[in-house]
Amino acid sequence: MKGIYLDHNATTPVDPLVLEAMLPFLQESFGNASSIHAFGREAAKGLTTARETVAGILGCTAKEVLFTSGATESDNLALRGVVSANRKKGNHIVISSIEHPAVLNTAQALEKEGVQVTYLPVDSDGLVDPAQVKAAIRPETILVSVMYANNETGVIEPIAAIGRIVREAGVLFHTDAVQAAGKLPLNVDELQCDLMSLSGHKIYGPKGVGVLYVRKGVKLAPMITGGHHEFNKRAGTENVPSIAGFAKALELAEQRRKEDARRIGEMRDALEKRLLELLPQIFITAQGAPRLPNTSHLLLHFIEGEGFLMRLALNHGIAVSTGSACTSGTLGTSHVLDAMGLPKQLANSGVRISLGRGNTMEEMELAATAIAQEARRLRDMSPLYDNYHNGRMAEEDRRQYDVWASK
Amino acid sequence: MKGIYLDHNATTPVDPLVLEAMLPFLQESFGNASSIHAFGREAAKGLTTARETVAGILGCTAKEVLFTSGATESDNLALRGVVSANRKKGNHIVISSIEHPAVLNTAQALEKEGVQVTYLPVDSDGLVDPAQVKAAIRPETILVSVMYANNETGVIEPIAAIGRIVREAGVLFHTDAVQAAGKLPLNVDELQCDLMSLSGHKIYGPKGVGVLYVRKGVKLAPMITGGHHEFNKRAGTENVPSIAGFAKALELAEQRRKEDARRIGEMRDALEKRLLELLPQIFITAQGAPRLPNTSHLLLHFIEGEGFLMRLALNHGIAVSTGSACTSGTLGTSHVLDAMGLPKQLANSGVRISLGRGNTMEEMELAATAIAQEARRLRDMSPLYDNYHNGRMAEEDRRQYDVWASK
Amino acid sequence: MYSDKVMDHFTNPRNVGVIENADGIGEEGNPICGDMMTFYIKVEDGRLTQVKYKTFGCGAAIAVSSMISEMALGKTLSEALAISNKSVAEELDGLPPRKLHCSNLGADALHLAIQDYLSRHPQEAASLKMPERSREDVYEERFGRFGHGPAPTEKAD
Amino acid sequence: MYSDKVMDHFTNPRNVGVIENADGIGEEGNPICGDMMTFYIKVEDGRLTQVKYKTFGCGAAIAVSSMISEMALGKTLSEALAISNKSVAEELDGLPPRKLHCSNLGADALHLAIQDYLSRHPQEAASLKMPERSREDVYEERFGRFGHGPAPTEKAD
Ligand SMILES: Cc1ncc(COP(=O)(O)O)c(C=O)c1O
Ligand SMILES: Cc1ncc(COP(=O)(O)O)c(C=O)c1O
Ligand code: FES
Ligand code: FES
Repeated sequence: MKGIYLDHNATTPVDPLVLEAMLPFLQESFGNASSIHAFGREAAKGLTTARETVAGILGCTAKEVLFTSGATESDNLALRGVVSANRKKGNHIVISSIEHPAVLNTAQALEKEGVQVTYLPVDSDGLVDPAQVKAAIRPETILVSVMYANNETGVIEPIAAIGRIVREAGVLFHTDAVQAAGKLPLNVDELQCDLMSLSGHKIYGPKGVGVLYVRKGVKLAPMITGGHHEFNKRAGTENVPSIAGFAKALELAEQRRKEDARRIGEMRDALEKRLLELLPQIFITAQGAPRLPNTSHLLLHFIEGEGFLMRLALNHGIAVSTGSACTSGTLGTSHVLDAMGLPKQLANSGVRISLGRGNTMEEMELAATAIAQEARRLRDMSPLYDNYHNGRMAEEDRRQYDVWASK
Repeated sequence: MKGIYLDHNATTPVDPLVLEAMLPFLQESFGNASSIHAFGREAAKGLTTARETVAGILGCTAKEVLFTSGATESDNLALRGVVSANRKKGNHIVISSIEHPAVLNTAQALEKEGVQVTYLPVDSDGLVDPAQVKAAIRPETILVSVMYANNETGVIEPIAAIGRIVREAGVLFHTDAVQAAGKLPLNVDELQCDLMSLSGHKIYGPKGVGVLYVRKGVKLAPMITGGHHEFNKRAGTENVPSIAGFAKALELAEQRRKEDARRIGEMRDALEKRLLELLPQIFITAQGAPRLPNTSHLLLHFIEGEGFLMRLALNHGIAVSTGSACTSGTLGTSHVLDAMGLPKQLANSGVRISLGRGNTMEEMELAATAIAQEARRLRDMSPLYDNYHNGRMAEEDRRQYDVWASK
Repeated sequence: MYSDKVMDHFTNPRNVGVIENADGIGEEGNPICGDMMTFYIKVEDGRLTQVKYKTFGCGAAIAVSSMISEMALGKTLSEALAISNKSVAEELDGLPPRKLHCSNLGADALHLAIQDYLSRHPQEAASLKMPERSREDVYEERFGRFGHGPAPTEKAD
Repeated sequence: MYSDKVMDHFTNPRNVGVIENADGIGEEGNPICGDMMTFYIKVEDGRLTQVKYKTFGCGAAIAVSSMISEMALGKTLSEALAISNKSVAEELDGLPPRKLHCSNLGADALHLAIQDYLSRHPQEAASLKMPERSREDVYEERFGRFGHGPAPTEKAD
């Protein structure tokens, strides 16, 4: 694919070194890791090595690393597995209201089955307040789940602080670290978490593979039963090629983390600066909070996100994404922006730009120019833009545009 | 890996054409199939094409094909998904007693949650009797699950006959067709099944990808929730490279099915014939039933399976497998051989030889000689062999060896 | 996912703009997706001699408003009122199921503009033959409004 | 999964065989895994001058019987009775958790062979100093019998 790819929070290309780590297990060393013979032993060795690599990076033991089919499964297993194994202890879980659908929709499904769920609010930057976590915990609470970094806005939650509080309360703590991996430290002791989800395809690894870290002693019921794989917590023939690829990707992510963060952060900042110069009446979301260095979430006032990103893709070959109504199956505005208190029409103007290793400073200038150009064209045809300027917009709506505007 | 690989029912090497079909999606076309931009569209196209290919082979529509992380998940989703979506209709399921652990252990887990399960017996060849299926169905039965072909013995169940009965009773019918794929026809209408599980890595495709066919109208609750993937029945970013690989593998499997069956069946028959010449007192399991052309399950009397297969691997580089006590986590004998009525010590002598596309007739001769040689050595050190011949064995035990002996 | 015709109207929307002294203005917003359209019309001798619009909405919404402006231009009021979401979608060679509501938005905004005109021209309104609508059309406009069936696209992470 | 020493004894088991006029024979089977061992001994002056065996069992079982035959040879009866599953496993540089019961099988079969001998030599039996066993040994022999912990291998499909 030609073009400028600025959608790394959706997925990343596979690093050639990762592919190289996978190929042996897709070719000669194809055995089933459970087989006793040499073909199996060789695959098992790959599996063990991968598990140890991941454990080394998370600062845990190999037995605490479960491989899954991706972070959606990891998130499901964390919630469903803990809930079903700890029914005796209680029936209440706490999640933030900006979790990924893999956590949010799972919590809602559990709610239908009778589990009580508290949805923690966030402030206008999208931050969870540790004090509110504390207040939400009850005697029957068995799990708190707050994501490390949000996929839409890039906002970084105070996980270690939340972890401390949750642990003091004797409750299990899960964090979805999918977007944090490769950008933030992942040591599970420092983060004070008991469970952590990771995904391969967000860190230049393969799709269809993830990890659930499960601290020793945590009671977790399997969701997928069958053979005795993954310490009896996740049945299914081990996907050794992808697991080896995952481990390599995480290893590279960790090695390059600081340098990547610096370089990519510079590009992101340059892009934002340029956009603020080129376009009046835009807003950089969550700018008051710590953010992932690669993510820029913007409100392009008066412009609807889907139409914008389609034009950007068609006319400029630039790939960005939106949390707007029209790209989701539900048509509702992004639950993340909703939770931050954004009015619907502003939320509809959300555009997410997420950078990655392959981007260059030149691409930032090209992207900024293209974004400004398409934004101007769409404003030209926007009734909201007209109404804002000709006074036909309700005062309250008008005021919202001024409140949510970068200075 | 050098050596002779005769363990294709455990896993198969990835066909180079399959890898070739995967690589574009691991390289340039890495996008997220849910993304609107061109990177996403390209991945989505790969996904759609793969789904249509699979649908074409199963004789169903694309919307009836769900991609999963493997057949273990497919089997779990079939059982758990149908049970949880049809609680109003009933609470009883019927499975055969020779199902793969992915079905068997899942049924047992459901039993603990209050679901009623009937385990159908099999005859001494491992066959399920359709009349017994009929007898097992009650008004509150919601699902019958019988595998198409058994992974240990290769025995082929009368799926179409069972399907007809189950359908007449207005009950859903699931079949685990993992071992049948590439060896037997998979048309879901001819098989009269409502759900069918398939796995990539048994048909020269990648590990970590499978299919669950779900007939239109079947109520199925998702097991993994999150985004709106796979028609809202299986959340998680689509593993497009592996899905493309799966489709290619199934396509090749179907194209080569008849020729493979003929060629591999000839090798299998030659191997069995040679073994019967070389070794007295062995038994070919399920010889009275239709069997997969690639599978030979033998009882090597007086010899314990694990020790045997380790010696075969170490001394001859030949990979086979065993359903014996010592290779499973539970130490019990194979539930499949148990169900066929095999006495424990005979079941402990079970060895499975499963051939594949890459094998040659020369390898059969080498394998037969090696098997006979190691079998003789182990009989020389077997107390059972001594006891059988010196009269120290109980009459009843002795008689069993004579009953289960190929003529 | 979109037809070539949708893509064409989306990338090159016709008749975008505002009519300064419009004879009728119709504005419609979708309460669920938050999208919005404003149609402006000029009427002469019972015919639409000018149709312009502004759209805040997805790709489909933009294509729909452009398509409608072409379909309505030169039509009698009665003919223009007969333009339904279904006929727009058909003219665009189809829309994905979950995007059908976008065509509603357009048809509704156009109809509102005509009604705005008629409200200030009661005589014309009285003599106007309202178009007959099939049950199917009405059903679709009411119940197909927000689309249905599985969504072909989704937030990609 | 197996140590080099296990693999060595497994591939080249020492002292396999039967003693025709054995002074003691001990046969032990594992009711769960169905495996079986028979030990044959010759005793002279209270010492084991010959130790042979036959084994129907897994790789570990074969290695264990071979190891035990080496350990027992030349030992006094009392010393041989002190050979525990634990000492065999240690001598083999460890066994996987779920294979610990295989060492039991071997130690038990050897002890049964000695007891067989003693049952026909009551005087010797009376004067024999039975080895003291640590609580740990006894516990392991009883409760660790069938192994525990997650299984490192599994049927591979
Ligand atoms: C924060 C977050 N959690 C979970 C997931 C789901 O991971 P996967 O795509 O591996 O199922 C994603 C991305 O899709 C994500 O961004
Ligand atoms: C009959 C049968 N069903 C299910 C499975 C499980 O499939 P997977 O390895 O894809 O989880 C296997 C093999 O492992 C099998 O042989
Ligand atoms: S107008 Fe709302 S999604 Fe198209
Ligand atoms: S002796 Fe039974 S498993 Fe080893």
